[in-house]
Amino acid sequence: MGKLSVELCGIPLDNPIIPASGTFGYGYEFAELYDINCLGTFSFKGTTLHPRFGNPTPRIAECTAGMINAVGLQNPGVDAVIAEELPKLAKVFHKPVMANVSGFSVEEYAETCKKLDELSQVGWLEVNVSCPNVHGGGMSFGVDPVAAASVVKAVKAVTTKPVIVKLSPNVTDIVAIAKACEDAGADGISLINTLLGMRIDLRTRKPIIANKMGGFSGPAIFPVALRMVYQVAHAVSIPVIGMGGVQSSEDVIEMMLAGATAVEVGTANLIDPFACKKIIDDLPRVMQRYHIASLADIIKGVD
Amino acid sequence: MGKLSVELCGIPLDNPIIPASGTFGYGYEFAELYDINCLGTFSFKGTTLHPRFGNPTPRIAECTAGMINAVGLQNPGVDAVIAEELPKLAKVFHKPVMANVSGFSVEEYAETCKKLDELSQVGWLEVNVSCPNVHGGGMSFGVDPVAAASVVKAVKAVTTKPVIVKLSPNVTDIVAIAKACEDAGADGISLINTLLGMRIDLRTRKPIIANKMGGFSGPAIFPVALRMVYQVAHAVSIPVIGMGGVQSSEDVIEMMLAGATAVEVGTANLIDPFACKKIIDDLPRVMQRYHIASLADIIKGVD
Amino acid sequence: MKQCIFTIEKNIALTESVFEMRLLGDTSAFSRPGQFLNIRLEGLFLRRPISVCDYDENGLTIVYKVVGMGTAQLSRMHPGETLDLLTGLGNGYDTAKCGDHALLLGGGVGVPPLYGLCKTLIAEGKQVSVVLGFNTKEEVFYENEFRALGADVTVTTVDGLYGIKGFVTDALPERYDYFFTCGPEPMLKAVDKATATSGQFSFEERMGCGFGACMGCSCKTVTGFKRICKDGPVLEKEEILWES
Amino acid sequence: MKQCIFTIEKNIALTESVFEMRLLGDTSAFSRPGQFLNIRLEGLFLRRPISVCDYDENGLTIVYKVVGMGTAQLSRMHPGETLDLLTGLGNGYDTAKCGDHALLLGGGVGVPPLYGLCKTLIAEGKQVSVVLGFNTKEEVFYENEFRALGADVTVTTVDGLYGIKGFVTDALPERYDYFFTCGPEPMLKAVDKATATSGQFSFEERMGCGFGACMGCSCKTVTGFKRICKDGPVLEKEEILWES
Repeated sequence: MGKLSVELCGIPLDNPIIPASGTFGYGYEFAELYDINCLGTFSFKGTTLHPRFGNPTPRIAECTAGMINAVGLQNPGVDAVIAEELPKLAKVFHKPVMANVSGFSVEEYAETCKKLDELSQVGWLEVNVSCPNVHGGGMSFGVDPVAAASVVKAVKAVTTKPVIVKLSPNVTDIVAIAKACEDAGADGISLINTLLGMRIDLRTRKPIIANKMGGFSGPAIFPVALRMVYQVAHAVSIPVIGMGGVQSSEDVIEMMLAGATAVEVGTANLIDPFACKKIIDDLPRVMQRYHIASLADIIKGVD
Repeated sequence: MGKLSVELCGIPLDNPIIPASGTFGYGYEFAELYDINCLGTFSFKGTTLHPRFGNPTPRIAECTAGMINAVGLQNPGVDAVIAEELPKLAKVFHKPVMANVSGFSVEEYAETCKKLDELSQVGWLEVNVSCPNVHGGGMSFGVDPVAAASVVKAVKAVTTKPVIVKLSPNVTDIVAIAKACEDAGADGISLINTLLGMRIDLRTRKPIIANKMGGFSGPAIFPVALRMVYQVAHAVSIPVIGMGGVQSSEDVIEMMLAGATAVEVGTANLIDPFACKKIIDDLPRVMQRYHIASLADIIKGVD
Repeated sequence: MKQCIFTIEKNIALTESVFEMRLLGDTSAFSRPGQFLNIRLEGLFLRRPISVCDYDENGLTIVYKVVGMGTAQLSRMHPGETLDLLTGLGNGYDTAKCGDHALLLGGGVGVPPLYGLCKTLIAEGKQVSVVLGFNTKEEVFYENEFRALGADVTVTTVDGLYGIKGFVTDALPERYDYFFTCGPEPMLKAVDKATATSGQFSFEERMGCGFGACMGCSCKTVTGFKRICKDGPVLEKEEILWES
Repeated sequence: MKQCIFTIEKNIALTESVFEMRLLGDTSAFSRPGQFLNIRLEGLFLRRPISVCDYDENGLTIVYKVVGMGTAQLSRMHPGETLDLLTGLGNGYDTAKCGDHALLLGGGVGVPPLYGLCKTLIAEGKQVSVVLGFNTKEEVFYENEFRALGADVTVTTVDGLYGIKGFVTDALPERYDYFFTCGPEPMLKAVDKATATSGQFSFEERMGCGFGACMGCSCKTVTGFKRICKDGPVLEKEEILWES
C-alpha cells in the first residue's frame, strides 16, 4: 500500500480522491484533459431508471464562495448509460467506478441498481436519497430515516456490490438518518449533498434559478460538511466518504481527520477542471508538512 | 414615512437595518464609533436569567467567507443588564431596543422576559429558541415545533410587547417550526441563527473550537438564509426579519424581496465596526439603481 | 480545451460600457470563430464566459460589455496583468455549410464573435453582407472594422439616430445564401422568422463550468438534449426548438 | 479605536520567519505601548490582530512571525501597498504602576511590544533590564535595538548557541521593582512562578472582532470576566487566574 492509499468497503483505492457525481459527467470528457486513472475512482453522473432532461434553465446561480445548481438529474437513463456511456469510459478508465443512482420510488432505485449490479466495471453503488419520493408526497427520502432505510433495504436485496448512501444535509438529525441506513445494511455513507439555497436577481426581482431554489455547493459549505462528517463518522461503524466544498489537499486531510475514509471533490472540478489531479499531486507535500506518513493512519484522527 | 422606513410589529423603524444580537454588545461601545441612532434599532447581547461566562476558549474559528463562534451566551444576567447595561445604553440610544432573550427552560424564558417587559426602553422581545432544553434532553427548543411553541406561549403570557422568535436553521422543516410559533401567538419571526459547523486544526489534530462545534455565520450562509426567509415569509402572515451573511445594501434588498420586513446584520459588524452605518448610507444609491421608491414596497416582492 | 495564463496587452473602451481587450497567450485550443473562453476573476466564484472576437497565433481579442461585477472588474484591469483562462470552448461557427454569399446578423454584444467569422469567410473567398444592430447611436462599435475586412456593412439603431432605424431584421439584404447570427434571444427569434435560408445561431445561457461537465446550460433540440457550452453555443436553424 | 488605511513603507525579514513592517498612517488612536491593531487581508475573512512594536505621529512598526496564511500573505506585501487597519486596540501596558527599575521579559514574538514599552519607560527616566528569550541563535532579533534605547539586555536561547542557555526565567536579574512580560503561555506561567514582584502580562487568544463586541476571547479573572481584546491583552499579576 502506498502512503496515499486507503480501502473503501473492501476495495483498495490508490488515493482517497473521488470526483463527485454531477461534476465529472461520465468521466471521458475529463480524460481528454488528463489521465483520470490517477484518481482513486470517481462517481458518475446521477443515473435514473428513465431518461431525464431535468429542470428548465437557468439552472445555475453564483454565490459568495459557492454556487447553486438545479440541474434536476439530467441523464440518458440507466439503459443508455450501460449501452453508451460506460463503454466509452472503459476505454479511458481502468479502475472500478462508483455508480451514482437516483430514483423517485423504492422500486426505481432497486431496478436501476439491479441493472448496474451486472457490470464488473462498477465497484460501488452510491445511492442518492436526496430526491423527492413521489409516493411520499414528494418529500425527500433522505429526510426520513424510515424512507431512507427502505431504499437501502431494496437496493441491498438486488446487489452484491457495496452500497454507499449519499445523505442530504438539510435535516435536523443527520446521525439518525445515517444510523438508519447502517441498520438497513448500508456498506458506507457519503455526505454531504448540497444545502438547499436560493438567490434573487435584483434587476428582474425574480429567483435566478428557474426552479426558484437549488443545491448550494462550494467552499462556503465546508464547515457544515465537516461537522456532519465528524458526527456521522463517530456514530456509525461503516466507512464515511466526506464531501462538501473540498478544494485543496488541506481540506482533504481535514475531512479525513474528521472521519472520512475517502473524500469526494465536486464543485471545484467546475472551476478548475484539473482540481482533482492537482490535489492528488499536492497531497504528499501537505502530508510531509503535517507529519503524516500514511493517509490511512489519520482517518477519524480527531476524537 | 421616509423611503427607507418600515414598520415592525406596529413599531416604525427609520430603516430596516438592525445589528444582530451577539455582534453589537449592549450598543454603547459602538456608540463611541458612530451615532447609533442612525440604526432602525438593534438586538442586544443574548440575555439569560442568570449570569453566564459561556464556553471555554478558543471560541472562534475562521472559515472561507465566514466564521464559527461558540461563545455560549456569555452575559451578566438579566438583572445586571437592567441595572447596568441598559442605563448606559439609554444615554446614547434613544429608540426602542430589541431585547434578545435565551433560556434553558420554558420557565427561564418567561421569567427573563417578564423582567424585561417592564422596561419602556425595550420595544421588542427577540426570543432565541436555539438553546438546548435542559428538560428536553438538551435538544434545542428550536428544532421541535411543540417545544418552540411552548416557549412562545409562556413568553406571550408575561409580556405585552411584540414577541419575535429567532429560529435555528439546523432543521428539516423550517416552515413547520415557524408556523407552530405563529399559531402559538408569536408576533414575528427572525431567521436564520447560525448553522452548526466545525473546523479542525491540522497541526494539533484537534477541533479549533474548544467546544468542538459552533455557530457558522458570515456571507457563506447567505443563500441558505435567503431560502429560509423566502420559505417562511411565504408561509406565515406575521413579519419576518431576515438575517444570515448580510454584508451590503444589495444583500438587504435581496432579503426584503424574499420576504423580510427588516434585516439583521451580524458578523459583518465584527469585521467592519461601521458596517451597519455604511449599509444605511448606501441604501439610497442601490434603491435608485434598482428603481425602488420605498423599501416598504419591495417586501416579499418575489412570489 | 486548455487552461492557460494570458497577459493583458490592451484594455480600452469602445463605447461607454463596451470594452475591447487584447490578450497574449496560447491560442492553440481554438479552431473556429464563434468559440468562447472562460475567465477566472479574483474573488468571484464562477468563471465568466466571453465569446472570442478574433484570435491569431500570438493572442486573442475579446469585446465585452460591463453588465455585472465580473465584467466591471475586468474593465478595471490593466496591461501587464494576467488572467487564468479556459480556452477553445464551444463548437463555434461551421463555415463549410455556407454558400457563396453569407449574411451576418449581430445585435449589441452579439457583434464581436461575428468579426472573426467575417474574417474567416472572406479568407474563404466568400461574399459577406453584415448587418449590425444597436439600441442607440452611442452604442455603435466595429462598423469600420467589419468594412476593413471587405464586408458590405449596414448598421441599424433602434433610436434611428444612426444608420437604418429599427432592428437588424429591418435591414436584410435581398440576396444571400446562408446566414450566421448572434445576439439577444428576442432578436434571434425575429431572425428565425425573417430569414428564408438556412443558418446558424449562437446562444447564451448561465453556465456552471463552460466545458460540458455540469449540465447547467442544457437545452432541448430536434436532435436531442444539447449543452450550450459544449455542443453549442452555435446551433443550426433546423435543430432549434424555440421556447414560446 | 479608529479604522484607517495605512501605507506600507518597509517590510523586511529579521529572521527566516520574522518580519518587520513599517506602516504610515493615522496613529492617533494609540495611547500606550502594548496595544495592538487588527489587519484586514484580501481573501481572508477575519482580521489579523498584531501587537504594535513602536509608533510615532507618522506611523507605526509591527514585527510579526509567519505562522499561517494571513501572516504569509502579509510577508509578501510590498512598500506602497495599503492595509485597512483597526488601530488603538486593547489596554496596553500601564507604566505608572512601575517603580524605578523595570524588568522586561519577552519570548519570541512576545518581544516586539516590549520595545515600545522599553522606550516609554526609559523616557520616564526608569532603569530597564530586558531579557529576551528565543529557541535558537537564528531566531534572535532586536537585541541591539533594545540596547540602543539604553536598556541592559540579556538574551537566552534554548539551544544555548547564543547568550545564556535556557529560558528567560533562567536569566532573571537579582534586583528589579516591577516586571512586564509577553510571550507564549507556558513562558508566562513560568514567569509568574519565577518572579517575586508585581507585574503585567500580555496574553494572546483567538479573536473574532478585536474590539470587544463578540466575546470571542473572554477569560476569567479575580476581578471578573475580561475580554482579552478590550479589557486586555495586558492583565496584572494579581488578577490572573491561571488555568492548570
